[in-house]
Amino acid sequence: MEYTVSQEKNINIVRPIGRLDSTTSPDFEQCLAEYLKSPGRHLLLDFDELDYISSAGLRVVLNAAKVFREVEWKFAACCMQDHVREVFEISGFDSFISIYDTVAGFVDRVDE
Amino acid sequence: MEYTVSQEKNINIVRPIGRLDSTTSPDFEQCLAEYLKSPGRHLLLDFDELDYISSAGLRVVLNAAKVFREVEWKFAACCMQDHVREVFEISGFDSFISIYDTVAGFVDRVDE
Amino acid sequence: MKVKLQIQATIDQLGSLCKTVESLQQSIMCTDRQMCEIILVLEELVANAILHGGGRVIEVELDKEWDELAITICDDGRPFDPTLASEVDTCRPLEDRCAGGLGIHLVKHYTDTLAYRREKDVNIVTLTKKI
Amino acid sequence: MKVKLQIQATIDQLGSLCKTVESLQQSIMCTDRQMCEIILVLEELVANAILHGGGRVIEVELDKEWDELAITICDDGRPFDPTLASEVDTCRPLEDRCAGGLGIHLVKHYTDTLAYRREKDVNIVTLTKKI
Ligand SMILES: Nc1ncnc2c1ncn2[C@@H]1O[C@H](COP(=O)(O)OP(=O)(O)O)[C@@H](O)[C@H]1O
Ligand SMILES: Nc1ncnc2c1ncn2[C@@H]1O[C@H](COP(=O)(O)OP(=O)(O)O)[C@@H](O)[C@H]1O
Repeated sequence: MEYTVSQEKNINIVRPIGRLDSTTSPDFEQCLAEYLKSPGRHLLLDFDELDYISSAGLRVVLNAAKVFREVEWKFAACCMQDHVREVFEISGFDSFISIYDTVAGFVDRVDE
Repeated sequence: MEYTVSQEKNINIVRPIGRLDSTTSPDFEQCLAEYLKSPGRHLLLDFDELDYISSAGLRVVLNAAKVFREVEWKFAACCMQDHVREVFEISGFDSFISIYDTVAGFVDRVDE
Repeated sequence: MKVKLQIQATIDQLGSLCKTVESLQQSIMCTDRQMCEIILVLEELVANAILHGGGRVIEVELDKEWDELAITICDDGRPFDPTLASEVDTCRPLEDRCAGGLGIHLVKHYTDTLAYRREKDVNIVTLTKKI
Repeated sequence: MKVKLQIQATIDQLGSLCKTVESLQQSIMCTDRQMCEIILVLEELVANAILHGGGRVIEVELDKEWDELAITICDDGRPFDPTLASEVDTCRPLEDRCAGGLGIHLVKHYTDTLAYRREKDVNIVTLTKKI
Protein backbone atom coordinates (compact mmCIF):
# COMPACT_ATOMS: atom_id res chain seq x y z
CA MET A 1 0.00 0.00 0.00
CA GLU A 2 1.54 3.26 -1.11
CA TYR A 3 0.74 6.54 0.55
CA THR A 4 2.29 9.96 1.00
CA VAL A 5 2.38 12.12 4.11
CA SER A 6 2.74 15.87 4.43
CA GLN A 7 2.26 18.49 7.14
CA GLU A 8 0.44 21.75 6.82
CA LYS A 9 0.42 23.92 9.99
CA ASN A 10 -0.79 21.61 12.75
CA ILE A 11 -2.30 19.03 10.39
CA ASN A 12 -0.92 15.68 9.29
CA ILE A 13 -2.20 14.91 5.81
CA VAL A 14 -2.10 11.26 4.76
CA ARG A 15 -2.84 10.37 1.13
CA PRO A 16 -3.39 6.68 0.43
CA ILE A 17 -2.81 5.84 -3.23
CA GLY A 18 -4.75 3.24 -5.20
CA ARG A 19 -7.00 0.80 -3.39
CA LEU A 20 -8.08 0.24 0.20
CA ASP A 21 -9.30 -3.33 0.01
CA SER A 22 -8.98 -6.54 2.04
CA THR A 23 -5.46 -7.02 0.77
CA THR A 24 -4.08 -3.52 1.26
CA SER A 25 -5.99 -2.20 4.28
CA PRO A 26 -4.06 -4.10 6.97
CA ASP A 27 -0.91 -2.47 5.57
CA PHE A 28 -2.48 0.96 5.63
CA GLU A 29 -3.70 0.45 9.19
CA GLN A 30 -0.08 -0.11 10.24
CA CYS A 31 1.04 3.05 8.47
CA LEU A 32 -1.68 5.04 10.16
CA ALA A 33 -0.87 3.67 13.63
CA GLU A 34 1.89 6.26 14.04
CA TYR A 35 -0.64 9.09 13.81
CA LEU A 36 -3.09 7.41 16.18
CA LYS A 37 -0.83 6.46 19.10
CA SER A 38 -1.00 9.81 20.87
CA PRO A 39 -2.16 12.42 18.40
CA GLY A 40 -0.37 15.78 18.60
CA ARG A 41 -1.94 17.18 15.45
CA HIS A 42 -5.12 17.09 13.42
CA LEU A 43 -5.34 14.23 10.90
CA LEU A 44 -6.69 14.65 7.39
CA LEU A 45 -7.10 11.68 5.06
CA ASP A 46 -6.74 13.04 1.55
CA PHE A 47 -8.46 10.53 -0.76
CA ASP A 48 -7.62 12.35 -3.97
CA GLU A 49 -5.66 9.39 -5.29
CA LEU A 50 -7.82 6.68 -3.78
CA ASP A 51 -9.63 4.82 -6.55
CA TYR A 52 -11.48 2.23 -4.51
CA ILE A 53 -12.50 1.45 -0.95
CA SER A 54 -14.22 -1.63 0.47
CA SER A 55 -15.43 -2.44 3.99
CA ALA A 56 -11.88 -3.40 4.92
CA GLY A 57 -10.84 0.18 4.21
CA LEU A 58 -13.85 1.61 6.04
CA ARG A 59 -12.82 -0.39 9.10
CA VAL A 60 -9.45 1.41 9.21
CA VAL A 61 -11.11 4.79 8.82
CA LEU A 62 -13.65 3.99 11.54
CA ASN A 63 -10.92 3.02 13.98
CA ALA A 64 -9.07 6.26 13.28
CA ALA A 65 -12.23 8.29 13.81
CA LYS A 66 -12.79 6.55 17.14
CA VAL A 67 -9.32 7.47 18.37
CA PHE A 68 -9.86 11.13 17.49
CA ARG A 69 -13.20 11.22 19.31
CA GLU A 70 -11.20 10.95 22.53
CA VAL A 71 -8.72 13.77 21.86
CA GLU A 72 -8.74 17.51 21.27
CA TRP A 73 -7.58 17.19 17.64
CA LYS A 74 -9.82 16.89 14.63
CA PHE A 75 -10.11 14.04 12.14
CA ALA A 76 -11.53 14.44 8.64
CA ALA A 77 -11.37 13.21 5.07
CA CYS A 78 -11.29 15.11 1.79
CA CYS A 79 -11.15 14.93 -2.01
CA MET A 80 -13.19 11.76 -2.40
CA GLN A 81 -13.91 10.36 -5.80
CA ASP A 82 -17.62 9.76 -6.40
CA HIS A 83 -17.53 6.03 -5.84
CA VAL A 84 -15.57 6.34 -2.60
CA ARG A 85 -17.91 9.02 -1.32
CA GLU A 86 -20.91 6.86 -2.13
CA VAL A 87 -19.48 3.96 -0.14
CA PHE A 88 -19.00 6.32 2.84
CA GLU A 89 -22.58 7.51 2.55
CA ILE A 90 -24.10 4.05 2.20
CA SER A 91 -22.25 3.09 5.37
CA GLY A 92 -23.47 6.19 7.23
CA PHE A 93 -19.89 7.32 7.84
CA ASP A 94 -20.67 10.80 6.55
CA SER A 95 -22.74 11.36 9.69
CA PHE A 96 -19.69 11.28 11.96
CA ILE A 97 -16.76 12.00 9.67
CA SER A 98 -16.50 15.47 8.13
CA ILE A 99 -15.84 15.24 4.43
CA TYR A 100 -14.26 18.25 2.71
CA ASP A 101 -14.05 18.84 -1.01
CA THR A 102 -10.50 20.17 -0.78
CA VAL A 103 -7.53 20.12 1.58
CA ALA A 104 -7.91 23.90 1.91
CA GLY A 105 -11.46 23.42 3.11
CA PHE A 106 -10.23 21.58 6.19
CA VAL A 107 -7.21 23.87 6.71
CA ASP A 108 -9.50 26.93 6.77
CA ARG A 109 -11.87 25.19 9.15
CA VAL A 110 -9.25 24.37 11.80
CA ASP A 111 -7.81 27.88 11.45
CA GLU A 112 -11.03 29.52 12.49
CA MET B 1 -16.00 -9.94 -43.39
CA GLU B 2 -14.54 -6.76 -44.84
CA TYR B 3 -12.26 -6.72 -47.83
CA THR B 4 -11.18 -4.35 -50.56
CA VAL B 5 -10.64 -5.09 -54.24
CA SER B 6 -8.48 -3.30 -56.78
CA GLN B 7 -7.14 -3.93 -60.26
CA GLU B 8 -3.58 -3.47 -61.43
CA LYS B 9 -2.95 -4.29 -65.10
CA ASN B 10 -4.39 -7.78 -65.59
CA ILE B 11 -4.43 -8.61 -61.88
CA ASN B 12 -7.33 -8.63 -59.44
CA ILE B 13 -6.03 -7.81 -55.98
CA VAL B 14 -8.26 -8.84 -53.07
CA ARG B 15 -7.37 -7.66 -49.56
CA PRO B 16 -9.26 -9.34 -46.74
CA ILE B 17 -9.25 -7.22 -43.58
CA GLY B 18 -9.10 -8.58 -40.05
CA ARG B 19 -9.63 -12.28 -39.44
CA LEU B 20 -10.21 -15.31 -41.61
CA ASP B 21 -11.68 -17.70 -39.05
CA SER B 22 -14.59 -20.15 -38.83
CA THR B 23 -17.03 -17.28 -38.51
CA THR B 24 -15.78 -15.02 -41.28
CA SER B 25 -14.37 -17.43 -43.86
CA PRO B 26 -17.70 -18.60 -45.34
CA ASP B 27 -18.42 -14.93 -46.03
CA PHE B 28 -15.07 -14.41 -47.66
CA GLU B 29 -15.50 -17.53 -49.77
CA GLN B 30 -18.68 -15.99 -51.22
CA CYS B 31 -16.88 -12.73 -51.98
CA LEU B 32 -14.11 -14.60 -53.73
CA ALA B 33 -16.52 -16.73 -55.80
CA GLU B 34 -16.82 -13.91 -58.33
CA TYR B 35 -13.10 -14.14 -59.14
CA LEU B 36 -13.14 -17.92 -59.35
CA LYS B 37 -16.11 -18.56 -61.63
CA SER B 38 -14.24 -18.14 -64.92
CA PRO B 39 -11.04 -16.26 -64.23
CA GLY B 40 -10.09 -13.63 -66.81
CA ARG B 41 -7.22 -12.19 -64.80
CA HIS B 42 -4.55 -13.16 -62.32
CA LEU B 43 -5.63 -13.17 -58.68
CA LEU B 44 -3.48 -11.84 -55.86
CA LEU B 45 -4.57 -12.14 -52.22
CA ASP B 46 -2.98 -9.24 -50.41
CA PHE B 47 -2.83 -10.21 -46.73
CA ASP B 48 -1.35 -6.93 -45.53
CA GLU B 49 -4.35 -6.26 -43.30
CA LEU B 50 -5.06 -9.84 -42.34
CA ASP B 51 -4.30 -10.32 -38.64
CA TYR B 52 -5.26 -13.93 -38.23
CA ILE B 53 -6.02 -17.04 -40.24
CA SER B 54 -7.24 -20.46 -39.09
CA SER B 55 -7.87 -23.67 -41.00
CA ALA B 56 -11.23 -22.30 -42.11
CA GLY B 57 -9.38 -19.51 -43.91
CA LEU B 58 -6.82 -21.93 -45.35
CA ARG B 59 -9.67 -23.94 -46.82
CA VAL B 60 -10.85 -20.93 -48.84
CA VAL B 61 -7.33 -20.23 -50.06
CA LEU B 62 -6.83 -23.87 -51.04
CA ASN B 63 -10.02 -23.92 -53.06
CA ALA B 64 -8.96 -20.76 -54.88
CA ALA B 65 -5.53 -22.24 -55.62
CA LYS B 66 -7.20 -25.36 -57.05
CA VAL B 67 -9.33 -23.32 -59.43
CA PHE B 68 -6.28 -21.46 -60.75
CA ARG B 69 -4.37 -24.70 -61.33
CA GLU B 70 -6.81 -25.36 -64.18
CA VAL B 71 -6.47 -22.00 -65.95
CA GLU B 72 -3.82 -19.91 -67.69
CA TRP B 73 -3.88 -17.19 -65.02
CA LYS B 74 -1.71 -17.09 -61.91
CA PHE B 75 -2.76 -17.18 -58.27
CA ALA B 76 -0.56 -15.89 -55.44
CA ALA B 77 -0.55 -14.28 -52.01
CA CYS B 78 1.51 -11.44 -50.61
CA CYS B 79 2.31 -9.23 -47.61
CA MET B 80 1.70 -11.85 -44.93
CA GLN B 81 2.17 -11.01 -41.28
CA ASP B 82 4.52 -13.42 -39.52
CA HIS B 83 1.81 -15.41 -37.80
CA VAL B 84 -0.19 -15.85 -41.00
CA ARG B 85 2.91 -16.88 -42.92
CA GLU B 86 3.75 -19.42 -40.24
CA VAL B 87 0.29 -21.01 -40.48
CA PHE B 88 0.76 -21.28 -44.25
CA GLU B 89 4.13 -22.96 -43.79
CA ILE B 90 2.96 -25.40 -41.10
CA SER B 91 0.20 -26.44 -43.47
CA GLY B 92 2.60 -26.89 -46.39
CA PHE B 93 0.72 -24.31 -48.45
CA ASP B 94 3.94 -22.47 -49.29
CA SER B 95 4.92 -25.43 -51.49
CA PHE B 96 2.13 -24.77 -53.99
CA ILE B 97 1.19 -21.12 -53.42
CA SER B 98 3.70 -18.43 -54.32
CA ILE B 99 4.07 -15.94 -51.51
CA TYR B 100 5.42 -12.49 -52.37
CA ASP B 101 6.66 -9.90 -49.89
CA THR B 102 4.98 -7.06 -51.76
CA VAL B 103 2.26 -6.47 -54.33
CA ALA B 104 4.96 -5.12 -56.68
CA GLY B 105 6.83 -8.42 -56.40
CA PHE B 106 3.92 -10.24 -58.01
CA VAL B 107 3.21 -7.48 -60.55
CA ASP B 108 6.83 -7.62 -61.77
CA ARG B 109 6.70 -11.39 -61.97
CA VAL B 110 3.61 -11.55 -64.19
CA ASP B 111 5.07 -8.75 -66.37
CA GLU B 112 8.12 -10.77 -67.31
CA MET C 1 -21.45 -16.93 -22.14
CA LYS C 2 -20.79 -18.04 -18.60
CA VAL C 3 -17.42 -17.33 -17.03
CA LYS C 4 -16.29 -19.27 -13.99
CA LEU C 5 -13.19 -18.36 -11.98
CA GLN C 6 -11.75 -20.71 -9.41
CA ILE C 7 -9.21 -19.70 -6.76
CA GLN C 8 -7.63 -21.25 -3.70
CA ALA C 9 -9.14 -19.71 -0.56
CA THR C 10 -6.14 -17.56 0.36
CA ILE C 11 -6.14 -13.79 0.59
CA ASP C 12 -3.29 -13.37 -1.91
CA GLN C 13 -5.57 -14.82 -4.63
CA LEU C 14 -8.17 -12.09 -4.22
CA GLY C 15 -6.14 -9.55 -6.20
CA SER C 16 -5.81 -11.71 -9.30
CA LEU C 17 -9.48 -12.66 -9.09
CA CYS C 18 -10.46 -8.97 -9.12
CA LYS C 19 -8.00 -8.13 -11.92
CA THR C 20 -9.37 -10.97 -14.04
CA VAL C 21 -12.96 -9.86 -13.50
CA GLU C 22 -11.96 -6.30 -14.44
CA SER C 23 -10.45 -7.59 -17.67
CA LEU C 24 -13.85 -9.09 -18.52
CA GLN C 25 -15.53 -5.68 -18.65
CA GLN C 26 -16.07 -5.88 -22.41
CA SER C 27 -17.80 -9.26 -22.14
CA ILE C 28 -19.95 -8.05 -19.27
CA MET C 29 -20.67 -4.83 -21.12
CA CYS C 30 -20.86 -2.53 -18.13
CA THR C 31 -19.67 0.96 -17.25
CA ASP C 32 -16.52 1.63 -15.21
CA ARG C 33 -18.71 2.55 -12.27
CA GLN C 34 -20.69 -0.69 -12.48
CA MET C 35 -17.46 -2.68 -12.73
CA CYS C 36 -16.28 -0.97 -9.57
CA GLU C 37 -19.49 -2.02 -7.83
CA ILE C 38 -19.21 -5.60 -9.09
CA ILE C 39 -15.64 -5.79 -7.80
CA LEU C 40 -16.76 -4.43 -4.42
CA VAL C 41 -19.49 -7.06 -4.11
CA LEU C 42 -17.12 -9.86 -5.09
CA GLU C 43 -14.38 -8.64 -2.80
CA GLU C 44 -16.68 -8.44 0.23
CA LEU C 45 -18.09 -11.94 -0.22
CA VAL C 46 -14.92 -13.67 -1.35
CA ALA C 47 -12.84 -12.03 1.40
CA ASN C 48 -15.44 -13.19 3.94
CA ALA C 49 -15.26 -16.74 2.64
CA ILE C 50 -11.47 -16.64 2.81
CA LEU C 51 -11.19 -14.97 6.21
CA HIS C 52 -14.19 -16.43 8.06
CA GLY C 53 -15.19 -19.49 6.04
CA GLY C 54 -12.13 -21.68 6.35
CA GLY C 55 -12.76 -23.54 3.08
CA ARG C 56 -10.24 -24.57 0.46
CA VAL C 57 -11.61 -23.47 -2.86
CA ILE C 58 -13.81 -20.61 -4.03
CA GLU C 59 -15.62 -20.42 -7.35
CA VAL C 60 -17.12 -17.29 -8.83
CA GLU C 61 -19.42 -17.55 -11.81
CA LEU C 62 -20.54 -14.60 -13.88
CA ASP C 63 -23.40 -14.89 -16.34
CA LYS C 64 -24.62 -11.86 -18.25
CA GLU C 65 -28.02 -12.31 -19.89
CA TRP C 66 -29.54 -9.23 -21.47
CA ASP C 67 -29.40 -6.48 -18.86
CA GLU C 68 -28.82 -8.69 -15.84
CA LEU C 69 -25.57 -10.01 -14.42
CA ALA C 70 -25.96 -13.18 -12.33
CA ILE C 71 -23.12 -13.82 -9.89
CA THR C 72 -22.74 -17.15 -8.11
CA ILE C 73 -20.15 -17.62 -5.39
CA CYS C 74 -19.45 -21.13 -4.08
CA ASP C 75 -17.14 -22.05 -1.24
CA ASP C 76 -16.56 -25.24 0.72
CA GLY C 77 -16.17 -23.51 4.09
CA ARG C 78 -18.41 -23.64 7.14
CA PRO C 79 -22.12 -22.96 6.57
CA PHE C 80 -22.87 -19.24 6.45
CA ASP C 81 -26.01 -17.58 5.16
CA PRO C 82 -25.42 -13.88 4.40
CA THR C 83 -29.14 -13.26 3.95
CA LEU C 84 -29.56 -13.94 7.68
CA ALA C 85 -26.68 -11.72 8.82
CA SER C 86 -27.90 -9.03 11.20
CA GLU C 87 -28.44 -5.63 9.63
CA VAL C 88 -26.03 -2.87 10.59
CA ASP C 89 -27.76 0.28 11.74
CA THR C 90 -25.92 2.87 9.68
CA CYS C 91 -27.63 5.71 11.59
CA ARG C 92 -25.90 4.99 14.87
CA PRO C 93 -23.42 7.60 16.13
CA LEU C 94 -19.69 6.93 16.08
CA GLU C 95 -19.47 5.78 19.69
CA ASP C 96 -21.98 2.97 19.04
CA ARG C 97 -20.52 1.81 15.75
CA CYS C 98 -18.18 -1.11 15.65
CA ALA C 99 -15.99 -2.16 12.80
CA GLY C 100 -17.68 -5.01 10.99
CA GLY C 101 -20.92 -5.93 9.36
CA LEU C 102 -20.52 -3.35 6.61
CA GLY C 103 -19.42 -5.85 4.00
CA ILE C 104 -22.78 -7.54 3.62
CA HIS C 105 -24.53 -4.17 3.91
CA LEU C 106 -22.59 -2.90 0.90
CA VAL C 107 -23.24 -6.13 -1.00
CA LYS C 108 -26.98 -5.74 -0.50
CA HIS C 109 -26.88 -2.11 -1.56
CA TYR C 110 -25.07 -2.77 -4.81
CA THR C 111 -27.08 -5.79 -5.95
CA ASP C 112 -30.75 -6.37 -6.73
CA THR C 113 -31.22 -9.85 -5.30
CA LEU C 114 -29.28 -12.00 -2.86
CA ALA C 115 -30.03 -15.65 -2.13
CA TYR C 116 -28.32 -18.48 -0.31
CA ARG C 117 -28.45 -22.24 -0.31
CA ARG C 118 -26.21 -24.98 1.01
CA GLU C 119 -25.68 -28.02 -1.22
CA LYS C 120 -23.30 -30.94 -0.63
CA ASP C 121 -21.24 -29.06 1.95
CA VAL C 122 -20.91 -26.02 -0.28
CA ASN C 123 -22.21 -22.50 0.39
CA ILE C 124 -23.86 -21.14 -2.74
CA VAL C 125 -24.58 -17.44 -2.78
CA THR C 126 -26.40 -16.11 -5.83
CA LEU C 127 -26.76 -12.45 -6.65
CA THR C 128 -28.20 -10.50 -9.53
CA LYS C 129 -27.44 -6.99 -10.61
CA LYS C 130 -29.10 -4.99 -13.36
CA ILE C 131 -26.46 -3.67 -15.74
CA MET D 1 -6.48 -19.27 -10.89
CA LYS D 2 -8.62 -21.42 -13.16
CA VAL D 3 -10.91 -19.75 -15.66
CA LYS D 4 -13.79 -21.66 -17.16
CA LEU D 5 -15.87 -20.34 -20.06
CA GLN D 6 -19.14 -21.94 -21.05
CA ILE D 7 -20.92 -21.34 -24.35
CA GLN D 8 -23.84 -22.77 -26.24
CA ALA D 9 -22.60 -24.89 -29.13
CA THR D 10 -23.50 -22.42 -31.90
CA ILE D 11 -21.05 -20.80 -34.27
CA ASP D 12 -22.08 -17.25 -33.33
CA GLN D 13 -20.74 -17.87 -29.80
CA LEU D 14 -17.23 -18.58 -31.01
CA GLY D 15 -16.42 -14.89 -31.48
CA SER D 16 -17.28 -13.86 -27.94
CA LEU D 17 -15.42 -16.88 -26.58
CA CYS D 18 -12.26 -15.80 -28.43
CA LYS D 19 -12.68 -12.15 -27.40
CA THR D 20 -13.05 -13.14 -23.77
CA VAL D 21 -9.97 -15.34 -23.88
CA GLU D 22 -8.03 -12.48 -25.49
CA SER D 23 -9.08 -10.18 -22.66
CA LEU D 24 -7.51 -12.66 -20.22
CA GLN D 25 -4.02 -12.12 -21.66
CA GLN D 26 -2.77 -10.40 -18.50
CA SER D 27 -3.91 -13.29 -16.29
CA ILE D 28 -2.36 -15.82 -18.64
CA MET D 29 0.80 -13.71 -18.88
CA CYS D 30 1.66 -14.50 -22.47
CA THR D 31 2.93 -12.59 -25.49
CA ASP D 32 0.65 -11.36 -28.28
CA ARG D 33 2.01 -14.10 -30.52
CA GLN D 34 1.28 -16.80 -27.94
CA MET D 35 -2.23 -15.44 -27.46
CA CYS D 36 -2.73 -15.68 -31.20
CA GLU D 37 -1.65 -19.34 -31.08
CA ILE D 38 -3.93 -20.07 -28.10
CA ILE D 39 -6.87 -18.54 -29.93
CA LEU D 40 -6.08 -20.60 -33.02
CA VAL D 41 -6.01 -23.84 -31.01
CA LEU D 42 -9.28 -22.98 -29.26
CA GLU D 43 -10.97 -21.92 -32.45
CA GLU D 44 -10.03 -25.11 -34.28
CA LEU D 45 -11.26 -27.44 -31.55
CA VAL D 46 -14.34 -25.47 -30.51
CA ALA D 47 -15.40 -24.91 -34.12
CA ASN D 48 -15.05 -28.66 -34.72
CA ALA D 49 -17.20 -29.45 -31.69
CA ILE D 50 -19.81 -26.97 -32.90
CA LEU D 51 -19.80 -27.98 -36.57
CA HIS D 52 -19.18 -31.74 -36.35
CA GLY D 53 -19.97 -32.66 -32.73
CA GLY D 54 -23.63 -31.81 -32.51
CA GLY D 55 -23.59 -31.20 -28.76
CA ARG D 56 -25.36 -28.49 -26.81
CA VAL D 57 -22.78 -26.95 -24.53
CA ILE D 58 -19.03 -26.41 -24.72
CA GLU D 59 -16.79 -25.60 -21.79
CA VAL D 60 -13.26 -24.29 -22.07
CA GLU D 61 -11.04 -24.23 -19.01
CA LEU D 62 -7.74 -22.39 -18.83
CA ASP D 63 -5.30 -23.00 -16.01
CA LYS D 64 -1.92 -21.30 -15.98
CA GLU D 65 0.58 -22.82 -13.55
CA TRP D 66 4.13 -21.50 -13.72
CA ASP D 67 5.16 -21.64 -17.36
CA GLU D 68 2.48 -24.02 -18.56
CA LEU D 69 -1.03 -23.31 -19.74
CA ALA D 70 -3.43 -26.24 -19.42
CA ILE D 71 -6.47 -26.06 -21.67
CA THR D 72 -9.44 -28.38 -21.22
CA ILE D 73 -12.28 -28.45 -23.72
CA CYS D 74 -15.45 -30.40 -22.87
CA ASP D 75 -18.43 -30.94 -25.14
CA ASP D 76 -21.47 -33.18 -24.97
CA GLY D 77 -21.45 -34.05 -28.66
CA ARG D 78 -20.81 -37.40 -30.34
CA PRO D 79 -17.62 -39.21 -29.30
CA PHE D 80 -14.59 -37.89 -31.17
CA ASP D 81 -10.94 -38.49 -30.31
CA PRO D 82 -8.70 -35.91 -32.04
CA THR D 83 -5.56 -37.85 -31.06
CA LEU D 84 -6.71 -40.61 -33.43
CA ALA D 85 -7.53 -38.32 -36.36
CA SER D 86 -5.53 -39.25 -39.44
CA GLU D 87 -2.46 -37.11 -40.06
CA VAL D 88 -2.55 -34.76 -43.03
CA ASP D 89 0.45 -35.11 -45.28
CA THR D 90 1.46 -31.48 -45.69
CA CYS D 91 4.04 -32.42 -48.35
CA ARG D 92 1.49 -33.52 -50.93
CA PRO D 93 1.16 -31.40 -54.07
CA LEU D 94 -1.86 -29.19 -54.61
CA GLU D 95 -3.74 -31.67 -56.79
CA ASP D 96 -3.71 -34.28 -53.99
CA ARG D 97 -4.62 -31.93 -51.17
CA CYS D 98 -8.19 -31.69 -50.03
CA ALA D 99 -9.65 -29.06 -47.81
CA GLY D 100 -9.91 -30.45 -44.30
CA GLY D 101 -7.80 -32.09 -41.68
CA LEU D 102 -5.63 -29.03 -41.16
CA GLY D 103 -7.36 -27.93 -37.96
CA ILE D 104 -6.07 -30.76 -35.81
CA HIS D 105 -2.69 -30.52 -37.53
CA LEU D 106 -2.37 -26.89 -36.46
CA VAL D 107 -3.60 -27.71 -32.94
CA LYS D 108 -0.85 -30.31 -32.57
CA HIS D 109 1.78 -27.94 -33.89
CA TYR D 110 0.91 -25.15 -31.47
CA THR D 111 0.60 -27.25 -28.32
CA ASP D 112 2.98 -29.52 -26.42
CA THR D 113 0.59 -32.28 -25.37
CA LEU D 114 -2.83 -33.41 -26.51
CA ALA D 115 -4.94 -36.04 -24.75
CA TYR D 116 -8.51 -37.27 -24.97
CA ARG D 117 -10.93 -39.11 -22.76
CA ARG D 118 -14.67 -39.66 -22.77
CA GLU D 119 -16.46 -39.43 -19.44
CA LYS D 120 -20.22 -39.54 -18.84
CA ASP D 121 -21.09 -38.79 -22.47
CA VAL D 122 -18.70 -35.86 -22.58
CA ASN D 123 -15.62 -35.47 -24.80
CA ILE D 124 -12.75 -34.12 -22.73
CA VAL D 125 -9.76 -32.86 -24.68
CA THR D 126 -6.80 -31.68 -22.61
CA LEU D 127 -3.88 -29.75 -24.01
CA THR D 128 -0.83 -28.12 -22.53
CA LYS D 129 1.29 -25.36 -23.95
CA LYS D 130 4.50 -23.93 -22.53
CA ILE D 131 4.17 -20.18 -22.21
N1 LIG E 1 -18.28 -16.84 4.71
C1 LIG E 1 -18.45 -16.63 6.05
N2 LIG E 1 -18.29 -17.65 6.92
C2 LIG E 1 -18.45 -17.45 8.23
N3 LIG E 1 -18.78 -16.26 8.78
C3 LIG E 1 -18.94 -15.20 7.99
C4 LIG E 1 -18.79 -15.33 6.58
N4 LIG E 1 -19.03 -14.11 6.03
C5 LIG E 1 -19.31 -13.29 7.02
N5 LIG E 1 -19.27 -13.90 8.22
C6 LIG E 1 -19.56 -13.31 9.53
O1 LIG E 1 -20.44 -12.21 9.34
C7 LIG E 1 -19.87 -11.00 9.85
C8 LIG E 1 -20.27 -9.82 9.02
O2 LIG E 1 -19.62 -9.85 7.76
P1 LIG E 1 -19.42 -8.51 6.94
O3 LIG E 1 -20.72 -7.82 6.82
O4 LIG E 1 -18.75 -8.83 5.67
O5 LIG E 1 -18.46 -7.60 7.81
P2 LIG E 1 -16.97 -7.87 8.28
O6 LIG E 1 -16.41 -8.99 7.47
O7 LIG E 1 -16.31 -6.57 8.00
O8 LIG E 1 -17.09 -8.18 9.72
C9 LIG E 1 -18.38 -11.27 9.89
O9 LIG E 1 -17.74 -10.53 10.87
C10 LIG E 1 -18.30 -12.77 10.19
O10 LIG E 1 -18.43 -13.01 11.56
N1 LIG F 1 -15.71 -32.71 -32.44
C1 LIG F 1 -15.80 -33.50 -33.53
N2 LIG F 1 -16.81 -34.37 -33.66
C2 LIG F 1 -16.91 -35.15 -34.74
N3 LIG F 1 -16.04 -35.13 -35.78
C3 LIG F 1 -15.00 -34.29 -35.71
C4 LIG F 1 -14.82 -33.42 -34.59
N4 LIG F 1 -13.71 -32.70 -34.81
C5 LIG F 1 -13.21 -33.09 -35.99
N5 LIG F 1 -13.98 -34.03 -36.54
C6 LIG F 1 -13.73 -34.72 -37.85
O1 LIG F 1 -12.33 -34.66 -38.10
C7 LIG F 1 -12.08 -34.02 -39.35
C8 LIG F 1 -10.76 -33.25 -39.29
O2 LIG F 1 -10.89 -32.10 -38.48
P1 LIG F 1 -9.94 -30.86 -38.67
O3 LIG F 1 -8.52 -31.34 -38.65
O4 LIG F 1 -10.27 -29.82 -37.68
O5 LIG F 1 -10.22 -30.31 -40.13
P2 LIG F 1 -11.58 -29.72 -40.73
O6 LIG F 1 -12.49 -29.41 -39.60
O7 LIG F 1 -11.08 -28.52 -41.46
O8 LIG F 1 -12.07 -30.78 -41.65
C9 LIG F 1 -13.29 -33.18 -39.62
O9 LIG F 1 -13.50 -32.97 -40.98
C10 LIG F 1 -14.41 -34.02 -39.00
O10 LIG F 1 -14.87 -35.01 -39.90
